[in-house]
Amino acid sequence: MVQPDMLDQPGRDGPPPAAGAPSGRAMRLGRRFAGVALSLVLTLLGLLLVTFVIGRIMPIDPVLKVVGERATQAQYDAAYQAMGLDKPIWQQFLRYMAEVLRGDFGRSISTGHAVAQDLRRVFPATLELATLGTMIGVLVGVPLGVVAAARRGGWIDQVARVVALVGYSMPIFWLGLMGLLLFYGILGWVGGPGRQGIVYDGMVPTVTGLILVDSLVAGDWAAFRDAFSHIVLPAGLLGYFSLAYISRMTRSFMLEQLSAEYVVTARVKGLSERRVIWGHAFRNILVPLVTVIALSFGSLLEGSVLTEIVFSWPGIGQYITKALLAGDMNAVLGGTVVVGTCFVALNLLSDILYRLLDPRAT
Amino acid sequence: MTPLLSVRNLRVAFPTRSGLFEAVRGVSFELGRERLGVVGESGSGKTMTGRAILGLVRPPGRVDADRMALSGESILNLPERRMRRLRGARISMVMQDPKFSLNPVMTVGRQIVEGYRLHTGVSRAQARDKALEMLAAVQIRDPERVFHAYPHEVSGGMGQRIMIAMMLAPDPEILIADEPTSALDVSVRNEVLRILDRLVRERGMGLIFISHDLNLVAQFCDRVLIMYAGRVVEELPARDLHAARHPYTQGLLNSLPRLDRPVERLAVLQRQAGWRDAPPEGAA
Amino acid sequence: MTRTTRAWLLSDAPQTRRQARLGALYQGWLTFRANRLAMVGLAILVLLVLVAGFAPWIAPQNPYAQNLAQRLQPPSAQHWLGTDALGRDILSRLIFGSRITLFIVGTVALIAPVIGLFVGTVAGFAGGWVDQVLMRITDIFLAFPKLILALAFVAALGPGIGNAVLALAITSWPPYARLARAETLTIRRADYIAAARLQGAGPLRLLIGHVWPLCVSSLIVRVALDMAGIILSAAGLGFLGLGAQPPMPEWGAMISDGRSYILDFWWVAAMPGLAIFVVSLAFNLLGDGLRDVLDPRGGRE
Amino acid sequence: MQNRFPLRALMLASAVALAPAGAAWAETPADTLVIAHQIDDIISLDPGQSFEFSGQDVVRNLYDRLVDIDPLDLAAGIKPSLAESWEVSEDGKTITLTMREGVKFHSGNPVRAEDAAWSLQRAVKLNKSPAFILNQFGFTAENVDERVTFDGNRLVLQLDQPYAQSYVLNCLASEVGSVVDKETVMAHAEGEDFGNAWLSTNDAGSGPFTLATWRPNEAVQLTANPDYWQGAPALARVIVRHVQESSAQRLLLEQGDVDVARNLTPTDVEGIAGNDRLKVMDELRGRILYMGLSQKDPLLSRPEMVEAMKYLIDYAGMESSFLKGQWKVHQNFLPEGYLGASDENPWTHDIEKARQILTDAGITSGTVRTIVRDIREYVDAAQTLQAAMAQVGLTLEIQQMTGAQVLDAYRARQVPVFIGEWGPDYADPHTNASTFAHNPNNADDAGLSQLAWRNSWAVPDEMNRAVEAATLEGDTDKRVQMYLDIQSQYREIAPIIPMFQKIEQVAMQQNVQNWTSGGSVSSVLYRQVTKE
Repeated sequence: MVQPDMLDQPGRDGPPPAAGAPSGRAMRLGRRFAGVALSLVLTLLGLLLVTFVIGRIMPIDPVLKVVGERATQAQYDAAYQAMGLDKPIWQQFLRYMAEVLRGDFGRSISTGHAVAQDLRRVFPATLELATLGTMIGVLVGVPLGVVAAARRGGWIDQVARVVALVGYSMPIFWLGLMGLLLFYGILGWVGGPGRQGIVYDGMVPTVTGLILVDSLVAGDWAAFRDAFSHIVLPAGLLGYFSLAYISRMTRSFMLEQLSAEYVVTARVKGLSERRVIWGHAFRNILVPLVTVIALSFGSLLEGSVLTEIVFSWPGIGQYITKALLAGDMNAVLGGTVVVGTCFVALNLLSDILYRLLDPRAT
Repeated sequence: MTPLLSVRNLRVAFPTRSGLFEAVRGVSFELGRERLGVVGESGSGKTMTGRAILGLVRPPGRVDADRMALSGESILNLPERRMRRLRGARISMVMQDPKFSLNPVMTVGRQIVEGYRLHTGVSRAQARDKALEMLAAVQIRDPERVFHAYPHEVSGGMGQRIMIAMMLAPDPEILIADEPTSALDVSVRNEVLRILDRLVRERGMGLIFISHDLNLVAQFCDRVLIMYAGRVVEELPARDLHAARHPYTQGLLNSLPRLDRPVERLAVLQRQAGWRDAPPEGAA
Repeated sequence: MTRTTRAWLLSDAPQTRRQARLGALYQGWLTFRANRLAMVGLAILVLLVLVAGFAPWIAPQNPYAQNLAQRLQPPSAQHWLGTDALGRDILSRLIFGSRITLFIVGTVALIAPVIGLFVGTVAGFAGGWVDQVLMRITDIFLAFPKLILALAFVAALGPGIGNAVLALAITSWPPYARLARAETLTIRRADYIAAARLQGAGPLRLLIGHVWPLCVSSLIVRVALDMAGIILSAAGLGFLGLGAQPPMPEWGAMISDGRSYILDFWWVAAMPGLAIFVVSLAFNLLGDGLRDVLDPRGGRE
Repeated sequence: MQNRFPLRALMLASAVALAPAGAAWAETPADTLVIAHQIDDIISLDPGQSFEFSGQDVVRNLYDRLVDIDPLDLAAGIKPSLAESWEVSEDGKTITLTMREGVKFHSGNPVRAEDAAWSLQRAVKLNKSPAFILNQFGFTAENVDERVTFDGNRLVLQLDQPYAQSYVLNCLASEVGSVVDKETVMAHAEGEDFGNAWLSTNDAGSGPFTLATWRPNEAVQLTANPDYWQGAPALARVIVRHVQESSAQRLLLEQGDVDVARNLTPTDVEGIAGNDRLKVMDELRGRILYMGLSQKDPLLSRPEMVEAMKYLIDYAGMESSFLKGQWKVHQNFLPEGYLGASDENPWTHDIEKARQILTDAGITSGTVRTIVRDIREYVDAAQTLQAAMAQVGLTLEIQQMTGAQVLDAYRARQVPVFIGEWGPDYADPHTNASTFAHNPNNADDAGLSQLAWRNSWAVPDEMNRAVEAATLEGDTDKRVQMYLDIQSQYREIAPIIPMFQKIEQVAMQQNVQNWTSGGSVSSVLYRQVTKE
């Protein structure tokens, strides 16, 4: 990350380059982003192609799902042709691409709905869960990691280590069921499986698909409280897992920075330890930290299938898994495109944040 | 007159798996308004001596001394809160490489202002004026611009001058310069040294100049301490360096190439285990 | 170990390369040993290997012997950890299951990092379009929902523990490739690589002789930390019915079996859950300790 | 099982310490029935397409059929519904149904004979899964317009054979016989799909409920039709929520967040036994758990092997353990509750007898493979069999796969030992006879879908003919005897071994009354359910 010194001409001062060549920087940025965009498009295309090929070589027959177990061979053949499966793969792929470009993901054979419609329903469910989970992971994990690094070897560090390792090592479905039993079944502190209580089902008009947001938009506090009581347990669980990861990474980044010379400089200046850690060292880990958070958020956006099953959460993980097991490739492709796009968008976002947060980036 | 800094029998030790590692083992010296050179190989304890004075030895390292006083006031193992008030305000330090010792994600200006405001409590605008004044004082021609620049946008020489400006802004009494020029290009070294020298003289400060470069120290300092294995093996005025008596100092001198006295082969520095324990010569 | 050997190992002026290398290893071991948690992890794993090795002699009962009349028995003197839905002894199943766990962990640990190392170092070392192509492929795999990819592979290859492990390996290499590439990029311009190149070493030789050994340590750390995740992923596949085939006592499948009884017969799922937890924890503790030894960025002050 | 560790008690104790307030018991709204159920199998709510258990549960409540079966009063047999009356011509080939007057669809359109005729024509032309039920009477896409006609308020069906009246009406009582609103559906038709895409997610019926929402894998909501011709349903809303896990369903039920839980495992049913706010209703369903032995397999095709397998299955052991309360031993292909079902269960778990049979035949070792769907009961059954076979020197290799994959292999006749369920398609015995005991062409390329064909079993001509003849027998008593005979012979020779019949254990709050899951012949009915 060491940049060539622009001013390394001995004994002479010159203007710092940032102010000196704005148009050059803009152009570089522009070109760089074009490059990033291109590679993103390529990644997505590749993703689609791989998914498509997987779908075609997989020994799950989508036709059966359509025609059912009792179908005669004639019915089967008719459906096979109607689905275009008799054409060569590359033709099928081109046809599919053309439809996707028109915004048409086709119809899911495992739900009978348009894939786009399904995704508008299941993705917000996952997004809501993943966002809240990541928020918990960041709000708890980052301070925990920073403090653990600052007090390396101290009891907070040990506790943080154990908390994180337990988080890494717990089977999520076990923890989920136990949490449900305790907090819902026995204590009654939280809502049960599902996104909403039955009474509130369909009561809040859908705007974003995020029930927490929608109920606020509608000004329905009761619905908000209900939705919150349902999401808090699964989100807490996912939050715990991302906390484990984020706190470990934060600690490792902080340790690296705390041994840097500029930290000594800051101490020499007489700054308080808090200021040294948060004002100096922490600002330097923001870039890798953002990347880590983005990665962890991205993995939650894939949808945690097991959490979704345990909590009857109608999210994208369950949707794609179910579709895959039924050979419902339109749904799998659509879901993969959404997840892949998120991943790619998060990549792009962390790239942009990197440029904003690190003055050394060009 | 009380010396600015008085250190007696300073010891710094770190517990390691193979026992206690003593980085500094009974260093004593006094510093007035002068330029004191501390010379030694790497690992001789000179850097640790500087950090111990600033109270920057992190646990599990331990600092111990018979006496460590700043203008007569003991500063040995002060509580962190009180030590922070001294640091930067009365004792300061310039380190080796500005590339690492300046925070890469903060503008130069903010870094200077931060320390200055902390100790003086002046307004933002006043601190800014002071920072610009200091930047000018270290002969930066366009202080306004550099004020807003990030460390990676300035050269090494300029970086070190910024470091000096930053450290001198709150007017400390003592400056510890830990190898301040060894990471710099030879061509800018002298300039940085000149600036440092001038500022220290003008302000009547005490300077502890830590270096491995005997010649440089000889030219630049008033007095020299030679350290080996955590001890001061010899102390003498810089102009008498050529007359050093301790074999280690002589060895150091002989292993330097000299234009006026070329030799076929440079002498290899010989070390003797006995030096580790011998009391420092010249120490009364 | 005698005093002199110790001194020889700890000498700060090693006389031979071998002494230097062994000394470094010993230093590492000392650092590692000082980490009490890491030692606990190591001890657990050694125990796991022993249990797996001597399973038939340790297991109190036949792990496959059913007894429908004795199903869902709580832990007792006869069945220390209780019995499952078909009346099989859970402890014996766990003991035999340790072999499968070791198999999963061992296979994935052998395959994924090696693929990653190869892809990453070649990409980083070759640069240019090779780098571009390999990294795009890596990105595609990274962007793919992991469980979905594993599911697809298992579906394509057919269910079974071998295929499940293979699928896990195939889906978990991209992070290693990223890591190896990053390491390679920092090593690539190092002076000693230039020196080796000047001595006439070809690219393959540079890669194998100079780049790989330097990437390995950080990969090992990463693998140890990932092992827990791999056990849990395998368990997840088992949970979805795509892992080990019955009646194999694979721990994940055992949890999956037990989940229908979780409210009344908690031990059926809890015991294998505990086993997975302990072993995962052991790997994590070990990985943490290894990081302190091998990875300078972990921050040794 | 009495001395099991009191985990819940422990957790409860710690919970009480944590929260003195304790948990409040929720209650669902009085006018709403809330059901926890696995409904992720629904792929369409179009009666011309829907063929999944949960889909039919919905369709049955949205639509009316021409004739109907009341699961709460099975003895009454076929009852009039949208058709007030019907008569059969002398030659038995023409059935004329007279439509009820004054019934309206949810859209407000009147229900006409034209709608009824169009509904049947549509189902045949759509040619989706359930079309075969109508195809049995000789209706094809080409001729259905002539064979199914209407005249005023009368619907005329012209059959290709003089089928038993009960057979035809039983088929019309199934979901594919639902009468849909022609005008409404045609308004949403796209191309040649007869409105299938639209009707998959919407309703155009005249039934007691209208569809409020269907969110796949999430929930189905039904709203009562206040103008229903047989009287408005007792409850205003029915919400079926998809809950995958039995434990989650149980927790919801125990907390009072749902009224009914339909997929509790035997242990969870046992677990709520002591809860006096809840009750469990057992209802015999039509599904049969059976084992098919492929006659392609050299070992399984030996009659002694088939015979021995019948004694290796631990019927009683399974019935009293992991199938407890939810499956009962039933060794005939016609489920109890069907016309002509036999209740003879001659086989028991008898390892020695099996060993004897095998030894006499010289079989002392061998390996066979089973591909089994990843459903707990099937896998456990397979493992139990595996253990029993091991005792007589036989090895059973178990391969666990997803439903789609197993079905794929089964259809390709590649499953040596199949363990799975069969659910009847309509309320007539022919539904099972035609698949278990009928195989007109045992060639690999015949492309049939019968279970007998899938197990490569060449059904003897005699049995094929008996099955066909039973559909034409007008005298019900004689028909019963014919089926009893077929089943008796089937037990002797068939390599397909029916083992258990499903009992649905529905757990519900005490105040839920008049629940029915549809018995062995039908689907769930919500109209008469009340909450007190």
